[in-house]
Amino acid sequence: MNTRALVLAAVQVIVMAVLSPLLVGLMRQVRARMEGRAGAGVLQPARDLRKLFAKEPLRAEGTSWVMSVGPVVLVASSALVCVLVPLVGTITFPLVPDDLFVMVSVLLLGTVALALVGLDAGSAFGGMGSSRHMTIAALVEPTVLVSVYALSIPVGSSSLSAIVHGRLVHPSSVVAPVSLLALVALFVAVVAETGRMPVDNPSTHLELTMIHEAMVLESSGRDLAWLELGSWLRLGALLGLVGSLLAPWGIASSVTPLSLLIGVLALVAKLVVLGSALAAGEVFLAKLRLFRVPELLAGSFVLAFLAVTASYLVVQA
Amino acid sequence: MSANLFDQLIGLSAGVLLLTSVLLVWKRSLVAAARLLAAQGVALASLVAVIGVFDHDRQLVAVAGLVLVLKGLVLPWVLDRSRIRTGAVREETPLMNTTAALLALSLLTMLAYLVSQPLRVLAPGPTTAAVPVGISLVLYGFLLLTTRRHAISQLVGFLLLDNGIAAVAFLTSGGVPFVVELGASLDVLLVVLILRVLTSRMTVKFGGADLDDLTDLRD
Amino acid sequence: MTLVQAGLLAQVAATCLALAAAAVVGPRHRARFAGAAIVASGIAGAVTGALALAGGRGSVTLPVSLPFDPVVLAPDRLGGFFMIVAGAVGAVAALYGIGYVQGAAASRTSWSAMAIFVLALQLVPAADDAVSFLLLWELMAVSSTVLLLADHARRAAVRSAALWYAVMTHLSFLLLLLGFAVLAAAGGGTGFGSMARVSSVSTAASAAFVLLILGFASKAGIVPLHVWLPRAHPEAPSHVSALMSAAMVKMGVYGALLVSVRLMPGGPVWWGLLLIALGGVSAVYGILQASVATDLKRMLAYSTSENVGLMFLALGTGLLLRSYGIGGPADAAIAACLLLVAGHAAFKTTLFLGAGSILHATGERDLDRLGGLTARMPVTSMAFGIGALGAAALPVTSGFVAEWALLQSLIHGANTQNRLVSVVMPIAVTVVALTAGLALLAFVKAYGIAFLARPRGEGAATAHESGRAMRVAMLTAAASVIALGLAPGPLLTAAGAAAGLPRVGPVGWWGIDLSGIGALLDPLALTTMAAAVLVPVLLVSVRLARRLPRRRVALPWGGGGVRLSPRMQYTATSYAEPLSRVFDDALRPERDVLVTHSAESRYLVERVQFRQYLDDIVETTVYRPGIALMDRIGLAARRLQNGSIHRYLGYSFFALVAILIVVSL
Amino acid sequence: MGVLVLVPLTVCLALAALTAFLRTPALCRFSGLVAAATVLASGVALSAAVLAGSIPTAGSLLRVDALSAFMLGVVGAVGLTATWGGLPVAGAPAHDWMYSTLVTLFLGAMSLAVLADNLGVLWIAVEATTIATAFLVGHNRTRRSLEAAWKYVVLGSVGVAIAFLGLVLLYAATVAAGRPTLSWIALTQGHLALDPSLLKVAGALAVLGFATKAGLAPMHSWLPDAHSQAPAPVSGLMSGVLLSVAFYAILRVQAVVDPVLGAGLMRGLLVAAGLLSLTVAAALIIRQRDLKRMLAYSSIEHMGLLALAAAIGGTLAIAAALLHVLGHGLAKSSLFVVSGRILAAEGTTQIADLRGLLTRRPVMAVPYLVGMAALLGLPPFSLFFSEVAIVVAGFQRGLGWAMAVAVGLVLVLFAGLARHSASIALGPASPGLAEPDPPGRSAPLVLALGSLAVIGFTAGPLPLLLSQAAAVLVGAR
Repeated sequence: MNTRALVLAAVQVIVMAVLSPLLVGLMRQVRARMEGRAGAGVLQPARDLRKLFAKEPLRAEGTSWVMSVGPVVLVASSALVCVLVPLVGTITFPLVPDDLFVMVSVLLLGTVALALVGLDAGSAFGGMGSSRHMTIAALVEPTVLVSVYALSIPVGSSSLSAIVHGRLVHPSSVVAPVSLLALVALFVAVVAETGRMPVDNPSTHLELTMIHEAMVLESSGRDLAWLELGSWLRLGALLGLVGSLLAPWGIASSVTPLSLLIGVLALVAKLVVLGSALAAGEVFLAKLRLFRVPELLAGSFVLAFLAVTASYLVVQA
Repeated sequence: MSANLFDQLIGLSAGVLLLTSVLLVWKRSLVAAARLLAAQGVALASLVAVIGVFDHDRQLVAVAGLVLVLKGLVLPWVLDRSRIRTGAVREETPLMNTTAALLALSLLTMLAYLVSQPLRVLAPGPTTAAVPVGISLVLYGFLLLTTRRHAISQLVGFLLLDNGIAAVAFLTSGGVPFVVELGASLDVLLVVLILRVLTSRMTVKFGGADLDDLTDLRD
Repeated sequence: MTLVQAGLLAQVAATCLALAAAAVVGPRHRARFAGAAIVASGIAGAVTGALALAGGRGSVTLPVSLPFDPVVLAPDRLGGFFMIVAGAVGAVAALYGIGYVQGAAASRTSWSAMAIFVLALQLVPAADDAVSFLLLWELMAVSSTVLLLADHARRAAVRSAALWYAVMTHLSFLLLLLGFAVLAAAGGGTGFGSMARVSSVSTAASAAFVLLILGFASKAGIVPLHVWLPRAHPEAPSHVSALMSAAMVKMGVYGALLVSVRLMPGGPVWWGLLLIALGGVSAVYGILQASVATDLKRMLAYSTSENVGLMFLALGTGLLLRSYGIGGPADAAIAACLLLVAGHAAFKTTLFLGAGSILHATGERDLDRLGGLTARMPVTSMAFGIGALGAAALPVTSGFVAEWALLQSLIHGANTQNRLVSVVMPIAVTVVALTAGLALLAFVKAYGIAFLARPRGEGAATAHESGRAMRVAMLTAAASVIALGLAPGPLLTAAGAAAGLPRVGPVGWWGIDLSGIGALLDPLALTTMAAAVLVPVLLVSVRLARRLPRRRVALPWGGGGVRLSPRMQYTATSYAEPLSRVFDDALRPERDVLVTHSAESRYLVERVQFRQYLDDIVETTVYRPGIALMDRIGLAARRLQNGSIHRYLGYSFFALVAILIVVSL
Repeated sequence: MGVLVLVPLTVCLALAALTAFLRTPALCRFSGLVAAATVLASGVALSAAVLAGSIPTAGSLLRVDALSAFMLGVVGAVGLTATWGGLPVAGAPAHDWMYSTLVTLFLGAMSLAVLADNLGVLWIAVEATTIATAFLVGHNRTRRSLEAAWKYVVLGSVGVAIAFLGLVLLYAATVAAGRPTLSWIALTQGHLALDPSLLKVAGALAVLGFATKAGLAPMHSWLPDAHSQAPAPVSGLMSGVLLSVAFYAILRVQAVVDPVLGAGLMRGLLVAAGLLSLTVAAALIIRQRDLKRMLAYSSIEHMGLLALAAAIGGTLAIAAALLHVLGHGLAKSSLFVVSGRILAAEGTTQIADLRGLLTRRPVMAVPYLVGMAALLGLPPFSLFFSEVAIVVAGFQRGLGWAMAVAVGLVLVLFAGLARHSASIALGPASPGLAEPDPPGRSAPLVLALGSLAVIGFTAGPLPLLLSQAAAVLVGAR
């Protein structure tokens, strides 16, 4: 366990903990403005969090420990993802590869926790949300794995930081058709995984269309706060990952205050750009029927798979 | 006895054997069947006797006597008794009509000649030349067994088949060892007696000896 | 007498003890004595396996009355590995059985069969020649059939399951018999030693390979030979299901390894492809069926066929890569196969034992009638939860480590100039990924529906925690799941020794290092890291909790505070409904919706009834027609024996004439 | 030594005569049992003698080599199982004198068949079994049993007559070779210059004839009827040993023919017969409705396997065949005894009418299931080993394709038998309580099935006897 990695990890977690509420706030704000509303301001999510932490959590009848443990697991897993993914820098722990598969399965741990929370109260909506959530997660996983796999081929390693570093060294590979295909696929996957339009409408209040919201219906107080924070962290981390893959520049490959600062600023920039882009996109999209979502995912999967095969042809050519 | 005469006698009795058996297939009367079998038995006995005399083989002559008694008298008599018990007079409707049966005979005879070819090349001579007759008797007997509906005609078929085997035995090698010959004939006798008992039981139980009634046991 | 010999004999002795106990001891204490003896034999088996794995040698020769080549038991390293698995599972299952069995399953017969079953499981990997292998293989099959039949008098399902099982397992035996016979003919002996001399590229070798692999596949529950599995596992007593699924099915995998690694290494390329195809298909098919199944044990059975599929896929990958001389990834793949074996043994035992406790406590197997068991059965709930984590391959469990290794080997194996490999590997990755995703859904469903929310039936409402023996057994199994997940290093070392893989080994704190492909993982480190990020979260929670110590219980907010009746909850069926829609073509479920309109107006609906039947399409499209055909043949054949003596004489006459013609030509 | 050879024959004859004339209940009850015991004892004694290296003979007609000794032991063992298991319940009326006489004669005839050195005598003995069993098959005097008896006698004796024709031609061949004889030892060891083309016809006919008695398709037709109608012990005897004795005759003939003609002819005949038998058995067991007929068809199956083993040849296959004969004899006779008890208790052997025996009548169902397991070739029973050995040897000696076909058919048979047995034994206990079974009745079954379970493993003299018996034939090749 070298200290540089530790420092970097700490920085990433803290930065993301701070940034992710702001990121969500930003996205909501952008949406509001584009829809002609005033919006609640970028800080609103942070305020919500504070409020929720202060509130008393209620426990629905017949719920179990899952109700209170699940949220913690979710937020912890998201935080762990923030550690593993190269956001600010690309220094890794020797024994724990910031491995694509490790990252994904840690992510899924959170997913599962969320799904169980949804089921625990035994309300119809919770079950519905949980079922849909898991279905999508199950269908997304191949896309995620295969697309990052495609990106991993040029560097010959499934370590994310290795991939990012490799792209930093060979900028040409960023705009290579292969990597573009893979990135598009990955982006769709991220959208689905984090429950954004067109897969899920984060700001809906019609239960029947909910996925994420339906699962957290029964939570309140700090439980809800953890759930929200956890899912925001995921969003941030995944967007950040896309960002570092799409534009690896500025990411720190050594731990000096300066490089870290640059890394953080670069990260902020990427998140701002990607976040507003995503929000802007959502304005123009309508939510898909749940049973059309698989088509979308299948499409993205095909892209990823093409990316893989293509990259072999490229390698061999 | 001169070889010439021997040839003729052998040929004669073999001819009688063949003729009687063809008649057995031809005629459907069960009354006649018994007589024909008796005649065939006599012919067989004479065949054995001739061979015995020619070879100066006393034992064989004795066997000839045995054959005469058994196949010429006892078995036909048993057959007739049981026929009377069943009260049948003729095979009503064989599965294979007479014409077809006779045609089949010719084919079977050819087969018999084909089969006994090796014997005839092995030890050329009047007796081996007559072996095909014996084999055709066997085949005729089998044909009767397969195509006749009445219990008695199956008995006839069995006896015919048995005569055939005996004929082959004597023609090829002057008969199998005496013990075997004795045992074999005893077995045949017993089988025939058993069949007779069964026939009579059948007539009691089924009121007839038509084998088409025997189809309870099936899958 | 070497230690291994002593171990082999010890197992036999313990089994005899168990048989004696089963026969002599009265019903009140039978379970305790017989069970204890079986536990002993299981432990003996595991120890013997460990000795053999460590390189210990020793053999026992069976006296047989036919002039075969010597019939010998002599475990090698690979066999030792599987002996450990079988012995451990056997011990745990027997321990569980002490508390579990009741009624017919507690009879003399069942306990004796159990003893023999466990013994056979432990000795199959010890066989050193075809005859003893087949002998033990059949003993295994027979005893398990007897166990499966325990409840035949009460449930017709048991009878049909046993019949399916018996026939399929005999099919597997006959295929093995043919395969080994081919090898014995080619190698000039039934000893594995002489079989190993057969050149792997000969036609005989390929024929034997196909026969043997099919035989082992049908034991391992590989699609399309899996049909017995979803019938037998649910109907057997649960500790037997655990044995079957965690140990017996593995013997199929052992066989595959035996054939492709020990007897005929370096076969042609298509051997690997065959294994990959078989494995991939049954992985996806199995997990699909599992994720839509509503019978808990049936779902576990299908997930078994998924996991075995992954094992075959891993092995196939190893063979494929080896045949192209891609050594490092090949080693990783085969190591992954063995990791999967051990990992699956651990968590599937846990799951089946947990399912058994549920059945024991509620009399229910149907998820749609379960629910809310966490409160009533905390221990079971914990154990099952851990098992489910393992089955979903989530960190840090045995399942996670194994699948990580598999994916690593796949990805690194693909880094080659070989077109075939670089086409196959991505497909394999996809298969594994899809499988993992669906497994996640399946087990969230299983755990969430069975243990969370409200009881959906009386059985679940009146459930109770199970007895001590059962709890201990379950916790042991669950602990092994975590242990293998946290410290897989030793296991990997064992796997490397078993299959002779130089390029794998431990690293860090019992972490695993696939040095052939430069990938390493230390779950303990990962866990500590998780703990580190967990600390602040917990601190915050605790501080807040101190301010508001106890949570107020309130009505659930089902979109407006309502008193939910259990019937308003999602059931297993509805949970999997979106998925079964997505894979409609693959699963072909039968749905019927009954709408009863009210008497006044057909625009008012009294009630709507939704039913969904899910048959195994392989069974309905392949096996049932086959059986029907055989039946028709059977009916037609009756005409052969229509009772007419003339026809019978005709047969003989025909034969006579035919033969005369033949000989005289 | 020679005396020992005569013991079984004389004892059987004497007992038969006594029973026939005195007709005391004790004789009627036990004569068969005593005869069987004697045969078994002398079989064991002769085996010991043979293993000690001596070749007991009596006159020029009887000669005991390892094969004969083994077969005599089989006759005795199976006979003991059948007669002992077939003893009427204590108190029930004993068998009538005729039954006992015929059973005793039957045993005597089979002993003669295996002890004979002269093929003619062998033939006479085989034919004598037909005569002895004819009335046993028809013993129940019902319409059906009468029908069965008729078919049995006609088909059986016609077939055996064909065999006699074959022997006659064989004798003719020896005559032509200048040393007229039917003595097996002379035929195999005497270096006679037999004419191949004639021997071909002779051997084919002899095998065809004995195959009728051995129940090999297509000459098997009498078998299901006779087995289903005969009293259970008799069915056990017929299916357990009579078939095997006829098969033994085939083995002897084969040993005469093969050295002259090479293995080709016999191999062709036996493979064809074996596969055909398996096919017929499989096809007719699938939808079988009667328990005893089902057992009969399974006998045809096992005879088919034996035929294949004979076709394969070689020490392993022949030893396996002999072990298979013993195993099948014990299992099948036990099963027929059980079926007889089931018939007595349930009043039917229709598979559809028998349900849930395991819960209702365990004393019958358990031995039934065990015997069936043995018959299906499951370990630890010896048939497992013999079947494995046959398949392995088949591949080693170039009959792999036949083995593959056979194994496929065996699977079908397994499915059919398992299905029927499950429907008979398993399931809930319908009302209709079992009356307690008198103690001791299961002793013979326990004995038979128990020994069946161990003989596969014995390291004792059995392996030696088997290999020597095989050597008798293989050496003759």
